[in-house]
Parts: sequence; C-alpha cells; structure tokens
Amino acid sequence: MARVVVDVMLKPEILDPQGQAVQRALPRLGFEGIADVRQGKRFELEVEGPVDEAALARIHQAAETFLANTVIEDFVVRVEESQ
Amino acid sequence: MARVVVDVMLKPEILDPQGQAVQRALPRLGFEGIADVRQGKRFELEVEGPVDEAALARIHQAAETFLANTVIEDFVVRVEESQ
Amino acid sequence: MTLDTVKNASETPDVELPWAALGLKEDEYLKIREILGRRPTGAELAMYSVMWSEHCSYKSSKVHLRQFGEKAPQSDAMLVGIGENAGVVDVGQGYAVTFKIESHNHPSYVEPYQGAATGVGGIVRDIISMGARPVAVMDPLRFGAPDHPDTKRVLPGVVAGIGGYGNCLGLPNIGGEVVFDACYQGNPLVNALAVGVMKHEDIHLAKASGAGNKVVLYGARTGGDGIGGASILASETFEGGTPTKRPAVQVGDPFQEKLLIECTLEAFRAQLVVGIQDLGAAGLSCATSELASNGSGGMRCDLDDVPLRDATLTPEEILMSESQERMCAVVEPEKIDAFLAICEKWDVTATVIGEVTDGDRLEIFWHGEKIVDVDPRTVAHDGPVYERPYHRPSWQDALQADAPTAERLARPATGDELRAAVLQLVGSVNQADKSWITSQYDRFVLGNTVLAMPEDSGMIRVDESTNLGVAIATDGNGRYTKLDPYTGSQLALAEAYRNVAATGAKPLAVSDCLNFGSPEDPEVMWQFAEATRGLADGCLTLGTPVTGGNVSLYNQTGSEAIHPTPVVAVLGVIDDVTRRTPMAFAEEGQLVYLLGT
Amino acid sequence: MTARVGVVTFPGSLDDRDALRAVKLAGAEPVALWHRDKDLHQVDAVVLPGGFSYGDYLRAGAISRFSPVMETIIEQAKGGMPVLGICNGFQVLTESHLLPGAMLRNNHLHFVCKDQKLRVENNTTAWTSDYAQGQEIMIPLKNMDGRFTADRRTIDELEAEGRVVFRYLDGNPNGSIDDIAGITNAAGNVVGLMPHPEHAVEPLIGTGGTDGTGFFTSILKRLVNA
Ligand SMILES: Nc1ncnc2c1ncn2[C@@H]1O[C@H](COP(=O)(O)OP(=O)(O)O)[C@@H](O)[C@H]1O
Repeated sequence: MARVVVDVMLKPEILDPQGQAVQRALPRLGFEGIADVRQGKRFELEVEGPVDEAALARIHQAAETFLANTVIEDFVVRVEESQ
Repeated sequence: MARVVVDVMLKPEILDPQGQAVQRALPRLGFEGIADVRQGKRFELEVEGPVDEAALARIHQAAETFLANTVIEDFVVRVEESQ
Repeated sequence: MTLDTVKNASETPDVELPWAALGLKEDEYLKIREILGRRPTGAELAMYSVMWSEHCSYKSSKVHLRQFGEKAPQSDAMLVGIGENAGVVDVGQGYAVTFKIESHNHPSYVEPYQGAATGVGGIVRDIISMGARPVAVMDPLRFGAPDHPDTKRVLPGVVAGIGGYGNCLGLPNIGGEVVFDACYQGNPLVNALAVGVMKHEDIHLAKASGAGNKVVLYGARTGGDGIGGASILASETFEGGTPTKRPAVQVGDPFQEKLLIECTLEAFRAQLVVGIQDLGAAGLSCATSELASNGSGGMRCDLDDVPLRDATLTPEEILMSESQERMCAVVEPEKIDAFLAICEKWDVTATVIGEVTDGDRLEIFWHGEKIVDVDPRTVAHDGPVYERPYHRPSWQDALQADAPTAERLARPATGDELRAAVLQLVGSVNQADKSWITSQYDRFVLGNTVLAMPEDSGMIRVDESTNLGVAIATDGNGRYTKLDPYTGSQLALAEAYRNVAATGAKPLAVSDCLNFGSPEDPEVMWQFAEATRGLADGCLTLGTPVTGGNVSLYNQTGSEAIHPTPVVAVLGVIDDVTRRTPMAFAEEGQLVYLLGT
Repeated sequence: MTARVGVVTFPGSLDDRDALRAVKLAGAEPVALWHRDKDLHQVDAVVLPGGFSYGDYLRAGAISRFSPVMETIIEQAKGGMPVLGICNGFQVLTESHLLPGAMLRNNHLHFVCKDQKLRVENNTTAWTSDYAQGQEIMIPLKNMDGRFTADRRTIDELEAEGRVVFRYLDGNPNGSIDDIAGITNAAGNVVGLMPHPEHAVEPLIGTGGTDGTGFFTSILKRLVNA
C-alpha cells in the first residue's frame, strides 16, 4: 500500500502561538540558534490501489475541502514510499 | 537560513483518535480508498547558521526531549531547502 | 507458535509458565493450579494474574475495608452498597445518585496528560454502568514541590488531561483540591470523582443472567494498551525471541466516551440491557469474569469476534488489554437488533462476542479452540486475601512529640510580626489561588451547576422542576494523617462533611480514595489499618455510610512512602437549591458568627 | 402561535440540552434536530450548540460541517432563516463559510472557562434585538479554540458594515482579532459567537445572571411578529 502525506501549515501571516511557545522554550532548554518555529499538522494516508494522477487529484481535493481550512492554512500533498 | 523539519507521529501501536475521526469522515465526503489515516505534528524550524552535523544532532536532541513525547510518539528530523 | 489450549494444558502439565513475571506469587500460582486441577493455559494465567493483582483484588486491603460494611451506620438512603461498580444513594423524589472516587496516580506520573485523562474516563464509565447519567466530576490532586522540574512537567499535563477529557465529555468540574508537598514528588496523586443521577427504576447491576442472552462488546476497538505483562506471556512462553514492545500507556478518546455515554443511556431507557460492565483495569478478563460470576449462569465467548485495532494481538493480550472506552452488555436475543441499532445511531462499534450459558463455567475460544475454562467466581471473587503484618512505626512518638503545639509556636507579639505571619500564610503555595487550574475546566456545561469554584463544596441541580440538588466536597490532609492516621482520616471526613453541611445540604454518604505506600511495609500497613478504622468509626458516628471507593497502594519512591493520604468525598442532598448558602458574604451589615470550639 | 427553534445535536455536542432549555425558558418551542437528518421539521430558526463535535478532531467544527443536517441549514440560512452558532456552533458556521474568518487555538494555548463581559455592538440582528446598542452583558466563556481571525480586508469589511456583533470587554481572553467575540452575516440572520448565552438564562446557574436570555427572546419576538 502506498502512503500519501499531506502537510498542513498555518499561512505565514497567521499568528502561530504553538510554534511561538516552542520557539521561546528552546533557548531555556539550552537549544540556541533557532530563528523561528512553526507548528502544523501532518496526515499520513494509506492509499488502497495505485497512487496515480487521479488518486492524487482526489487527495488534493480532500485536502483542500477538508484536511486544511484554506482560510488560514496552506497544504502540500506528496507521495512517500511505504515501509 | 535553512529549514529543518521535525515530523512527530504517534507510535503505530498507540491509539490515534484524531486520525480515526478523519478516516471515518472521508468516505462520507465521497473520498473512498483510504485504508488508514494517522495524524501527527510537523514542526518547521528555521535554523541560524549552517545546518551541519552538530546542529542536526542538537535538533535531534531537542526533538527527543521536547518536541516529541517519546513515551507515545516517534519523530523524524530532516533538512529541507528553504523557500 | 502453538496455541495453548485447555486440552494442551492438560496434556503438558510440566510446562513452566512465567507466573512471577506476571506478578503472581508462588503460592498464588499453586492455588490457581489447585482450583483448575491442572496447570492454567496462558490465557487463563493472564486472566488470573490481572484479576488477582492488588489493583483488582484488593488483596492487602480487603480485611480492613470490611469495617465499612460491618460498622456501616443504619441508613435508609443506601440503595446499592459497597461491591458494585459504584454505590447508589436515594436522594428522594424517586431519584438516586451514584458517586465514586478513584485514583490514576502512577499512570499520571509516567504520562501526565493521558494518565489523568484516562483516569477521568474510567470513573465516568463506572457511573454509566450503574445506569446513571454522569452530571459532574471533581479532581483532588497532590503534587511534589512546586519549583521541582518534575512538578513543572506533571502538573500542567495532569490539569490539561483532566480538562481535555472532562471538558470534551461535557461534564462540569465542580471542585477538587491542589496540594503541594515534597512527599508526592515521585508519586503525584491524581484522584478523580464522578457523580451520576438516575431514577430508582433505572439502577443496573453488572451481571449476566439468562441462558442464550448475548454478550456485546461495544465502544473502541481493542488495541495493545497497558498489557506489558501479557506480551511477556505471549512471547517468552510460546514464541521465544524478543517480546514485541507493547505500550503501557493508554491514550484516551473522550469523544468516543461521550458517544458511549449517550448510547448506553439510550439503551437503558429502551430497556434493552440485562447487565452491563465497563472495561477498565483488566479489560475483558474483568468484564467477562465479573459479569458471569455475578449472574446465574455461565458464559461463552469467542475472542475472534473482538474488533481489534492491532491484528497481531495474541489471545492473552486481547484478554488483558486495557484499551479505553469499551463496555460490555448482556442483551436478550430478541432485543439485540434494537441494541445494535442504537450503537449504529451513535457511530459506536458493537459486536456480539458470546452468550450466557446454562452451565457455571466461563469458556473462551480462539480459532475454534477452547483456551479458557474456569469457574468465573474463582477469577473474580476468590482471589488471595492477605492479613499483612503491621505495627506502629518506631518514629511515630517522636513525630508526634515534634508537632507544633500552641506553646512551642510563638504567637506574633507585635503588629509587624502579625503582618509577617499573615503574609507568610497567604503567600504559601498551598493557600494560593487555584484559578490557573480551575479556569481550564468547564464548570458550566449541562446548565445545572449551582456551586463550583471557589466554593468549598460543589452543588448540582438534579431536578429542574423541583430544584432538588446534591452537594459534594472532597478533602484530605496527608500531614495530619501521618501524625495520627486514625484521627487524620476522621479530620478529612469531618472537613468534607462540614463543607457539604455549610452549603445547606444534608450529608448522606461517603466515598473514599485511600492513597498509601507499600502494604508490604508493616509501618505503612499500620497507617492504612488505622486510617481505615478511623474512617469507619467516623462514618458510624456521623451516620454516613461508605458507598464505595478505591485503594491505591505502592505510592512510594524506593523505601520512601508518600504521606498516608485518605481523600474523602461526602455527598449531601438539598431539597431546594435556591436555598443554598454560598461562601461569600452577601451584603453589608450581615452578622458573622464563629461556630464550634 | 409560537415559534419553533431547532437545536442540532452532532456527535459530541454538549450544550444542546442547555440550548433547548434556554429556548423553552424564553417561551419558544424547542425542537431537537439530529445531525444525520436533513429534515429541519418545520423549525423557524436553528441554534448550533456548543461542545466538542467529533471531539474537535481535525479542527473544531470541521467534520460536523459536512453532516446532512448542515446541507439543509446552509441552504436555508442563505434564504434568510435565522441561525445562531454558539462556540462550537460558531466554529461550524465559519467552517461552512456561512460566516467569514476562522477560529484558532487560544493564544495562551489553554482551555479557558470564565465569566466574560461583552458589549453588544449591533442590536439589529435576528438574535440581538432585545439588547440595547452598546449594552454590556456578562455570560460564560469556555473554549479551547476561540481566537477569531480573518484577513485584514475581511475585518475592515465586518467593521465597516457593523457586522461585529459582540466585543470582549475587560481583557481579550484568547487573542481574537480586534477583541471580536461574535459576528453576523450581511443579512443579519446568521450570528456566531464564542461565549455561551444559554448558560446565563437562570439566576441560580452559571454566572448567576440572566444576561443571555435576550438572544432567545429576540428570536422569539422576531419570529412571532414576522
Ligand atoms: N484540582 C481542582 N479541580 C477543581 N477544582 C479545584 C481544584 N483545586 C481546587 N479547586 C477549587 O478551587 C476552589 C479553591 O480551592 P482551595 O484554595 O483549595 O480552597 P480551600 O482552601 O478553601 O479548600 C475550591 O472551590 C476548590 O473546589
């Protein structure tokens, strides 16, 4: 079975307090040199059948209408080898 | 500046209620053929300076101690070209 | 891998089983062999080991807990007493209330968010399995020193977990406690209380009766949660090689539990259920053996029919899995379609996994082979009972002698000293404002909350037309109890009793969570014996029976036990919630009285 | 004749019974609606209640928005039927694009439960006519994802058209843009807000006040006089 990954991130102009909280905590934990942190979601979809253009188009549509809220989020769809 | 991505996913044997809710919803929305969905987190870190072995090792450690809860989560660190 | 069937067990009496790794003592293992008249199968051993654990069998505490029954004050209010999932109290007007407090201490230290969350989930399932609609939760908490790094990890996680689960279930949080003391550093206490309301005729008990009735497992699919021990069994005995790593941590799904509540209560309302049991600790082992032993017949189950989240689980693991948000119901065959339809309506997975039989055996099958054939009573009720030795600690006198007395505590002599004393008091962490915590809990949902934070007692309206209500307070003081366990537990009782009475409610019943160190330490065991005796005597004096509760032992780091910490919950009834007395002064000019000594 | 006000139950709705009670206390006829049922049973208005529908998994309101009942509600709301979304209901309304913007995690990242003071900025909507313009009210607030956001143009438009219906007073509890607590669509029939008026309809319960009653009496008057 093939795995398709959908990464969903808040749009750059939207405040991301979760990412900020991480960024602020890092130096306190002794991790310096991180200029910015954004936190988003990663969906791993296990796809039955071939991951052809049609399948990817459908997943793209699912991401656009459902997995991401495009008012506030951007998304990327990509195929990963299955383990 | 270089971007390092940390993907954090629940371990395979751990219940993922969010992923399950998404998986159950997909067919209702007309998206068939997805056998499984897992939902995790994606952190995008903008790193100051070179992303050398030492920097990656530090990020790896930050992921292990802070970004992921290794009691229930696995993580992967990888370098991405910056946009 | 060969399946360890009952037949196989009879034919291979000498096969060594990892009973010690499963936490059984040698004499316990021998007793199992004696009960069965043969060696147990791996699956049987799994069941006995979890059901005979301290947690499920109360083997160290049972002899002391009996006093709660023996010394129980005469009370017309008790409808269901100790021994069921939760006790039930008559509050008048045809209503009954069930409430219980439980601990999830150790899991909350390992994984604070999920540990605390699943603690709330577990106690709420106890309430629904009695037929009651849960109406509120409370959470008495104990943490280590506030500035310790571990507290910074544990406290926010615990609070987020309790809030995350309770808020998502839609249960108002109407009170609790937060206490900091270094003795809880490695053993935070996360106790959770739930209260539910039903009509008298809706009370349900966990039992399976009526041959031919179906056993339905419904709720979440079964995964490999909380079965460290069982994987030892599966791999070492029967497979060799390295054990597959199974998570000890359970992850809660409050949304699933909310559906379970609605689905279960709807099935009750439609009179579709003969008996019901929630799956908590010991999972299916507990549910099947308890349902069967409390009913009149036997039971037969097919593990192949259990819906799995992880197809690689062995039958032993399925029996021991502690996957959350599952329930087991016994349903008459002609009602099964209606029952399954209600589950479907609420998107809850439901599967018939067996039926009640004429006999008196619990038989469990896997791939058509019988892997369990036991008398269910021996699993659920005939666990070991220990008369653990106990004695008064040698240091007890010195500790008491060292306690601050009026003579030894200098009184502030000047205005400045008084000011300093007051500042020190109000500045101490245990007096601090708790709203960072309480504001993360929904106290408004369900629209019946009469009193919640910052009141000393929570109060919930039970009937909108008559304004009948109940009040509950939880209290406990580990420092007092360490100084004098007998009096300490009575002080906890008295404080909760006063807090309820002060709202205008009449105290009716008690539930308690007894948090102690290792029962194998005779000094800890003495604390336990004394505290229990004190609580039982106190309940007799006050006329409030104990309806149920929970014991949490082994709360210690190395040889260092926590302070003995009985947490006592008192429930009271108030005929008209509009007449409740809140804490605050209402208007200027009112008189203030000090009562008591 | 009285008005029929429907309250939808999604899996995971929590304040549905409270909303039904509030409708009844105001004198309207409460009607329970079920998420799988497209039929609105002749209701004159709909409340989408608070809670954690589908556990708030994915995003608050994201899964409920695709339920059969929402298909009908979206269609009828566009035709003028009054709809009130409270908390999770507000999130469903933004996810369905009946209202603009989106709801994000509170800026402090915690669930917050408190008595919240609001100012009624627009008393001309279907749900706010019983309040005075500028009236200050106290009702409970409780949520995890209450930070309203939208792009600047949308916000400017909302402000210019008077479509910000409620604003937080005495401190912004979640980082919501311009202290916005609730908004309406251009027609004024669809209103969404984060705080919970249905928890402030009885003197004894919740905040101990009845400042939330106006939502339900407003809609009743509107429907009965229609
Ligand atoms: N863990 C908790 N969960 C819910 N409510 C709590 C918790 N801890 C404290 N509270 C509530 O906060 C209020 C203040 O608590 P506290 O300061 O302990 O009061 P007191 O010292 O009078 O017992 C009380 O209403 C109490 O029920």
